[in-house]
Order: sequence, then C-alpha cells, then structure tokens
Amino acid sequence: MDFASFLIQTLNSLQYGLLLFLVASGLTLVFGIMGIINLAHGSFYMIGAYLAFVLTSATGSLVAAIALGIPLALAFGAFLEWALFAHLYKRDHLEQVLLTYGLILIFEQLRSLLVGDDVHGVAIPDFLDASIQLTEVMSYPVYRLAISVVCIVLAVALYYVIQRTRLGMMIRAGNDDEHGQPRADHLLRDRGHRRHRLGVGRARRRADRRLRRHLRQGAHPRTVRHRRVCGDGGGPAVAPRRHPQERLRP
Amino acid sequence: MSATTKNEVLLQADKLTRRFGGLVANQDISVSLERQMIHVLLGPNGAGKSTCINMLSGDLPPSEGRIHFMGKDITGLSAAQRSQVGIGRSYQRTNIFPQFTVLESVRLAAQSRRQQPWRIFSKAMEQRWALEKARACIEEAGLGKRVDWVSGVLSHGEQRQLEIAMVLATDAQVLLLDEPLAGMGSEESASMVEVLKRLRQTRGILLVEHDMDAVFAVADMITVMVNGQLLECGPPAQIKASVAVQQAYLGTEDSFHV
Amino acid sequence: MNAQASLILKLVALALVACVPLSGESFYIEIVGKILVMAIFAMSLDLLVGFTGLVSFGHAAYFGIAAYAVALLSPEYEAANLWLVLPASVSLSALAAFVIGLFVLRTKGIYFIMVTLAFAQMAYFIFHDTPLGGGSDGKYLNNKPSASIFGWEPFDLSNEVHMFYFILVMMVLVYLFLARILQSPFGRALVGIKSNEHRMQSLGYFTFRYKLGAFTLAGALGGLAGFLYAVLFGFVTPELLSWHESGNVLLMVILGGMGNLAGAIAGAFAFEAMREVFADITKYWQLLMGGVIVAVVLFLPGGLAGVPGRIKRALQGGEVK
Amino acid sequence: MEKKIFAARNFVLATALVVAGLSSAHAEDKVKVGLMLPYTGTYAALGNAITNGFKQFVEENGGKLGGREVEYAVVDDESNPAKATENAKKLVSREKVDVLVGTVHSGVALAMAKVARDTKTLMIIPNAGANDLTGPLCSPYVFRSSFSAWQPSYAMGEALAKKGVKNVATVTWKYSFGEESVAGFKEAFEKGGGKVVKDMTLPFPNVEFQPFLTEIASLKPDAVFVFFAGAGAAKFVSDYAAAGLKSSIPLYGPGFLTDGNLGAMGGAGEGLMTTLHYADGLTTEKDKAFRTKYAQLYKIQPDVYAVQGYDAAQMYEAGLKAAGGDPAKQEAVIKGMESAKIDSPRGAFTLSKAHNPVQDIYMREVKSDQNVVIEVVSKGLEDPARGCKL
Repeated sequence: MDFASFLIQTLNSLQYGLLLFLVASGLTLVFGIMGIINLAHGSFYMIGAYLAFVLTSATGSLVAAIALGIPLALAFGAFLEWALFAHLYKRDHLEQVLLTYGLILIFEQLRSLLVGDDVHGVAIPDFLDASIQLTEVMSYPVYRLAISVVCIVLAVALYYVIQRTRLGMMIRAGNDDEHGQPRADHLLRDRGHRRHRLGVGRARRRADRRLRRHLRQGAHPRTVRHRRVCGDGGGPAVAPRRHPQERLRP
Repeated sequence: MSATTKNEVLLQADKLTRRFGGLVANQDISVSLERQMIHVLLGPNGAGKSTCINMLSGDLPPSEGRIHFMGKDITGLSAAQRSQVGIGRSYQRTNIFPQFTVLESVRLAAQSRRQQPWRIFSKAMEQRWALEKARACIEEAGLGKRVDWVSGVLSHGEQRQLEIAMVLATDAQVLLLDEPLAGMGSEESASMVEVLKRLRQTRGILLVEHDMDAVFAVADMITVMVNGQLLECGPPAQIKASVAVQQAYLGTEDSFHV
Repeated sequence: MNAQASLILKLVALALVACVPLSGESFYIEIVGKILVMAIFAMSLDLLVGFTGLVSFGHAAYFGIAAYAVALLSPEYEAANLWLVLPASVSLSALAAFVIGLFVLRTKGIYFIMVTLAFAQMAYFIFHDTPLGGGSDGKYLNNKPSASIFGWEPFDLSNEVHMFYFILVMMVLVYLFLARILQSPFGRALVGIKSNEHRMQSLGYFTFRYKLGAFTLAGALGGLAGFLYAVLFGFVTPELLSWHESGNVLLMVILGGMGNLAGAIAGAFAFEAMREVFADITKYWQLLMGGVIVAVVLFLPGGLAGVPGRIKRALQGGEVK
Repeated sequence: MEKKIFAARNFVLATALVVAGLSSAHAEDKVKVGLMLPYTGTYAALGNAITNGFKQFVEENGGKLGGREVEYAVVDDESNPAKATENAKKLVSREKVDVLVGTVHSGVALAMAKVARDTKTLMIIPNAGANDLTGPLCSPYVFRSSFSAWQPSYAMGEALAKKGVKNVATVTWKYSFGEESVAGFKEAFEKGGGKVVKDMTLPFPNVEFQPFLTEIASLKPDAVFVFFAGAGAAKFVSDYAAAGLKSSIPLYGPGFLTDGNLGAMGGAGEGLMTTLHYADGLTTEKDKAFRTKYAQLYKIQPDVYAVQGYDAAQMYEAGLKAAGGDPAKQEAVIKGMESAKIDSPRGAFTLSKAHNPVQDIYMREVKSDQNVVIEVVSKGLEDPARGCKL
C-alpha cells in the first residue's frame, strides 16, 4: 500500500464521510429540533434519488432537476409534517418510532407502485463528467469532489443559519420551549410549529440527495440503512446542549 | 450554634457546594438537623434551596462538602441508598403514582423496607405487615377518607398529604420536604402544620417553604439562604429580628408583624 | 361480574384454539401454532413495554439466539433431548439478555430504544456474516428434539398435533406465570417503575436491579418463543433477529394494548391474521400493513384492548370522563 | 377491568378471522402451479421476468400443461428466508399445488427445498444458483432450470486461463452465491495455470466500492473478476469506469454483472466480456421466436431470468407428457423430466443426474445495450454436484 494509495483511500473515506454527515444532519434537525425520532429518514434519501431520476429524465438536465426538486421537497416535507408529524409532538417516542416504521413500508410500496422495481441510472452533467489522473492507473471522478464541496458548503451554511440568523434562533427557541420551562411561551411555540411546517429540515436534505444521486448511479430501492448512522452518533450533533438543570426534572 | 443539643443530631451537612459550569448554585452551606426539630430553609426564588435539599436527598451529587447521617458519611450514597438508611423525600412538583390508588401507593412505599424480589410467587396483596403499615401512615397523614381513591384524581393538597404518607411508610427518620404547603388552602395548610407538629415528636424535619406565617408558627430553627449562600441561621426570634435578613429577603417592607 | 366474564371469554377462546388440530388441515395447525409462538413472544415483550415501561426495539435478538441455540446444540443427524436443549437454549438467551441489559439499562427514553436496536443488529450480523450457524443462508434442524425421559416417550414433537398442543400448553403456562409474577412484590415494583421511576428510587428501590431482572426474564421468555419457532419450522435464519421482527412484535403489543397480557395474545392473532389476509389480497400488501400501523398509532393509542373502553365511554355520552 | 373482557373477545374474533380467511377451493381436473417468487424488494424485477417467461410458454402451449388447464397460486416471498418455510407450506398444504416454482434468493430457495423434500412435492428452481440445491441437498423432487453458481464462473476461469492471463484479483459480496461464484472461477483459473492474487469481499448489499477500486489500482493485476447483480452491478461497473481502471485493467465476471442493468450503467459497460448460459444475438430459431413473442406480450426485451422461467414451464410440460398429463403420477413425471431434452432459447440442454442443466456457456461482449454472443467457451458444462447421493 504505497503512500499515493493511502492518500486516495483517505480522500475516499473523507468523501463518503461527508456524504453520511449530510444525511445525519437532516435527521439531527428533525430529531434534535423537532424532538421526533424518524425511522423513515432513509426513505427520504430514496425519495430524493428517485425524484432526481424522474426529473432528470423529464427535464433532461440534472441542474434543472435540482432546481425543480427543492420546492417539491419543501412541499413534501411540509405536507408530511402537517398530516402526520403535527400529531406526534405530544406523543411519546414509542409511538413516533412505530408510526415512522409504518411509513417505511408505505414509502417502499408507493415507490414500487409509482416507479416500478427496475434499476435506473442518471447521467452526470457534462461539466462534471471528467476524471483527474492521480496515479498512472487510477483517476478520481470530478463528480465525487464536487459532491464533497457541496457537502462542506451545506455544512457551513447549516451552522451559520442555526447559530447566527434570526431564523436559526427561532428554530432553537422552538426547541428549548418544547423541552424547556413547563410554562412555554405559547406564541413562540406556535411560531415554532409554523417553522417546522416549512419542513426546513426535509427540504435542505432533499436538495443534497439529488446531488448525491449520481454518485450512486443506480437508485437502490432499499436505502434505509443510513438512519442508524445518526443513531450511532448519540445525541443531536448540531442542536444546542441542554442545560444540566434539565436532567433534574422528574 | 443552637439551643442546648438535648436531641441526637440526625443530619449534618458541612460546606456543601454545587457548581453548574460557571454558575455556583450553593456555596459552603452547612446545615444540621436534630430529632424532634423542624428546620426551615428560607429564601427568595433561586436562592438555591431546592439544590441544597437535592444534595441532601442524593438526587444531586455535591461538587464539594460532606454529609453525615447519624454519624455515618453518606455523601457518596445514591437517593435509593439514602432512603434505605432513613432519609425520606417529598418533591416541589408532586411526584406520585397517578394510576395507583392511595392504598397501593403507600403499600408500595411500605414494601420498600422488605422488598424480597425473589419471592415471585407470593401475592403482594397478602403481605399483612405492608398493608397495615400503609393504612396507619395514611391515617397519620390525614388521608383516611381517600384510601381507595386513584391518586391522580386527588386534590392538590391531598396529593401533598399522599407524598407525606408515602415518606412515612418508609420509616424515614429524617423528612426532607420541598414546599409541603405550596398551593394549599388556609385550612388545608393548617391541618398539614398539625401533621408536621405530630411528626416532630419522633422525627427530624427539614423543609423548604415560602409561607411566612406557617414557617414562624412551626419552625424550631431557620436558615436563610440568598444567592446560594448562607445568610443567617438561628431560632425564629433571631431571624425575625435580624436586619440583614430583612434587607436581603423581605425587601423594604416597613412593618413585620408576626 | 367483570372479572368472571373475562375469565369465561378467555376459556372459550382457549377452547376454540384448542380445537384447531381437529380440523386436520396441516396448514392451519402450523399457522395457528406459529401465532401461538408469536403470542408468547408478544407477552414476553409486554412484560417490558407494558408493565415496566422499557421499550425494547431489539427483542428479536433473544428470540433468534435461542432459535440458533437449538439448531447448533442439536447433533447433525439425531434428535437432541428436549428436556436438555430447551433449558439450555432459554438460559442462553437469558444470559444474553442479562449481559446486554447491563449496558442498555443505563440509558433512558429514545436512547434506550436506539441502543437496544443497535445490540440486536450486532447479534443479527454475528449470525449473518460469520460461518457460525450457516451464515446468511441459515441452518436446518433436521430432526425435532425427542421428549423421552429415560426411555419413556410422553409425546412426539415430529407429530404436528403433539407439537401444536405442546406450544399451546407452553403459552398457557407463560400466561399464568406472568399473571402471577405481576401480582408479586417484584411485579408491583415493576409497575411502579413504569409509573414513576424517580419516585421509586427516592422510596428506596434499586430500580436498575429490578429493570435488569425484568429484562433478563423477558429475554428468557422471548428465547422460549424462539426455541419453539425453530422446532416448529426446523429452519433458522439470521432474519429471525432482523429489526423487522423486533418492530412486528412491538406492534403486536401495541395493537393488543400495552400492559394487558390477554391483549398481547389478541395483538399477535390480529397482526398475523392481517398479514395473511393482506398478502392474499394484493401484491402491495405492505402498503396496507403500513397504513394499518399508522392508523393504530394515530387513532388507537390504547390498542385493541382500549377499543371497548372507548366505545363504552362514547355510548355513555362521555359523562363518565 | 372491562379492558380484559374485550381483549379476550378480540382474541376470539381474530382466531375466527384466521381460520375463515384462508381456506380456498381446489379444483380436481386442473394442474395447479404454485409460483413463489419475489414480487417486492430488491429482486422484484427478476420475479416478474420469471413469471412472464413461465406464462408465455403456457400460452404458447394453448393455455395448458400436459393437456390440462393451468391454475396458478401466487405467493410473494419478499426474498425473506425467515418466512420462506411458512410461505412454501401455504402453497403445499393449503393450496395443494402439484408443482412448486421458485425462487430467486438462495436463502429462500434452500428453505423451500426442505419443505419440498419433507412433503414430497415436485419443485423447479427458476433461478437460485446455490450449489447445495443440486449438491448435498439434492433430491428426486427438486429440479433446476437455471444454473449453479459454479457453472458460469468456472467457464470464465477456463477462458481466462486459455487467454494466458496470469494474475487476477476478485471482488464480490460476502454471501453464499458470491463466494461460490469466486470459488468456481478460482478452481478453473488455477487449474489452467493462473493465480488469484487477492480475494476481496464486502457485506451484501453494500455498494461503497471506492476503497476496493483504489486497492485494485495499487495491486495492478492483469485482470479483475467480480460477481455483482442488479443495482450493485450497475454501480460497480460505472465506478470502475469513473476510476479510469476500465482502460488499464480489463474487468470480467458472470453475466449477472451486465444482464438487465446495461441501461442503468450508461456507457460504462461498453466492451465488457462476461460468461453466461444465455446471450443476445443467438442465431437459433427458437430464440428469435421467443424474443419476438416476449416483446409482443410484455413490451420489453427478455433477459436470462425470463428464459429460465420459460424453461421451467417446458421442463414440467415434458414431465407431464411422460405421465400422460396426470400430475399425481409423480414417479412418471420425474422420470420424464430427468430424460427430457429441453429445446430452450439459450440452446438445447439436458439435465444432469442431480437435476441441474447441462448447458453451453457463452462468452459475450457488451455492444451498446446488448450482451452479444462471441463464442461458446464451454460446451455442455455439467455441475459436479459434489455431495449429492442421487
């Protein structure tokens, strides 16, 4: 294993790690901020992939697919939040786990109904379809590097939005109130609901899915494996650390 | 430090300190409790009273300082272990078994003294000693008329009485009561004060309270805490007269009548 | 009257199930036998979820460990002795539950759900990715354990009717055993922990030990179900430990109504019946199954056992509330 | 307390539902075919193709098998081994089928074979390639119309050794079918003087191939042999090309690498050589007729799985004819199938004594969206059926 291969392997792991971070960050928003554990998170990954396939074959270009896909994702996130998750805020985690477990089965079959079970591919846009020659035998696809850059940009953007902007403050406040003082300020709580209804978490995640879609070439129908990545990561990665007094409440 | 120590010192806390990151909730708090004494922790909101009682009951490990119970150092013991040695605890926000009846709640508290979990084929309801203990404690706490009621539907005051009954059922020598009179009507708190006086004959009671009249009517010893620090400790007369207490705690109230 | 009526109903139900083998249809005998095994599995989980408030999302691990134990302990070409291999398999899964319990019981709430899932996935991959137990293809149990005690053969498990009644007797025993335990001081303490664990601690209960006891007992009973499954079908595969099985048994408990042993049995029957009927109706039966799960969680929090209570309250115009 | 009463009542209700909901009539004069295939999950597309192939033959045969109307009983096995025994028993003891046809996933097929042996029901495997099915677990009742994992890979090993390729690296999913394929390849390749430098595996169905591509680049073998199928195969081939390895290190594998997923991998598959018992561009009359009829019936091009479904029906037809059309005479049906010469679109083949097809293996090359046949690399290759006592 010469040094060049070692460097390439590190690049591989970094790139795949960033990809997993993107998936996990979506779940952190849903779980950390909204306090809902969503086992069906992997299904959004699948929906994003199939959305990319359908839109690219419809519009002919990936960039158009992404432009069209993000509003669709926002709408889907908002709809799901209104239809199902709004009822879940008050329920305990067991019921959230079971409801989202049912969702996995539903998304799986809807995909099979709407798009069928065959294997599909989506073409990489031309300006990204090159490879850089690393060693005399091995070259590295530019598309994977593009994805890593997108992941880093989104990570920074996410951090900035959550920590620095008013919207971020609202989201964080929405979070503290639901778990914070029993006498939650009702007004802020309502605005908190509306913020979630915008499905901020889901929309941002859906956009990233479409980019990653080509990295995967084939839209694999069963991609629920990723939810455990965030689960293994323990508590919410981005959401603010809870005040220790919190622990005392019976 | 206090009147002639005729009674046995049950609970002795020395220089208890608790820090949450930068915030110092309690700084060098020393409190002692004797049998047949009602010792009241007085202080404005956020003075660190609850933190102190939590440290004494084992719900919260202290950052520094030692706690002794009947001479033994119990600083390292958990809440459950402290209950086993004889420290009972009631909570500021009612902390009971809403689905259980009053009898079952207090029976479960009584059962904690002889748990015998390995006797999985014996029927809990046939444990004579636990049922008798439970009924006695329910009477003692003044809940005689509510024995078969479901705890969740009791009035706020009655639920506070249920907490007292449960603590009694654990044969606790020391009762740590967090605002037992909070949210009670006048005659309910009057009857609770009577209960506390009755309990004082055989036990030591340390309670956190706001209700001025009740406090001065029943306390043998008062400790005033402000901003996590011990301002003054002494009998009610000394505290009433103390200028420091009036400024720090009672604000600029002109007259202070008993 | 209420207690008596419910007892009569249960006996009627038991009698109805007991007549299934008389139908002579070997398919129904086996399918109802499997549902009885799932009922034991659901009851063992209800001890945790319904009575102690511990939501384990990895209960299939103990089901699978005992199933594999009987497949691995039985010699290749002749029958193992039932009275040796049954206790061995059940104690293996109890041991696994004890060891895993030492770790998972240090967490609470959603982290407990996730960490039990993680441990079950570890067990799943031990059997899926290693040659132990035939890897992902699974392993055969060529002959069913023999019930002979010093030569005397009380019954023969390879005869499907004997097997059916053996499972039925096991289910009744587990039901009575759990009903009895929940009346004992140990059982009352568990119910107290579900209602308010913090209060139990301040009353002097070492709740960790109680939870560990319940977790190990549930693991053992879950293992018993796994053992019976392996003997009934004669084939074990890593999928028995998959998180889908853990999810399904959790649903049976919820469907039946948590904290109600007869509810857990009813949940097992209802769930398996739904799965059979849906699978016959359409290729997209998982869509119906997912829909039912979402509906039960949203509109039926009390489960099937809760339904009559809700109907009664509705009929009485709700003034009881 | 009332909670308990009604929980018990639901218990009764649910049992009745189970008993009532499941019974179904069984007609006497029809031949009953049990189709147990994956209609959901990763292999759903393969399940559909096999069903189409089987039904196409029955239709060409006048809607009859052995002169009798055909009644189907269909079960979705979801490629889930945990439910395989139960699903198989549903077809055998409830529906009382005369023949059990299935399945794709080897784990499920192994459990089905056990049920078929225990209940002495005739079973035809239209795909699952696990060697054990016609090896140690072979049985007079179990037939296979597809292949053993050993066959296509063994042929590729022979071909590469003949071409003088010296050292090869292998990559596959770590489950029985993948390992058996690599073992078959290794046996032939090393017998022919070649050397396998490294065997790499990853858990099924993981598709993160980058680390393995980097290792191949550093090993610099003469060629690479892999087994992947479905979405995994499409991704591997496109990653392999994107990593620039395609031009420097040739890639080989059994036909599953390219069959049915050329579209998904875009141009990356161009020029890939694979071995399989079926190919596009075969010149036989039977294949042309089969393909036009299939495209006409189902509007898509047939693949190897459709052929295997079609041949499963042919085999059963041959068996029934020998038994005068009566499915109950199992000995006669079995004798008929064992001695039959199947005129398959892939080319005529007979069955080995372990009931596995003895068939030609073609070398094929990807040209645009087809695996065009180049030559027959192995004539009449018979699976060694090690451990079968038939």
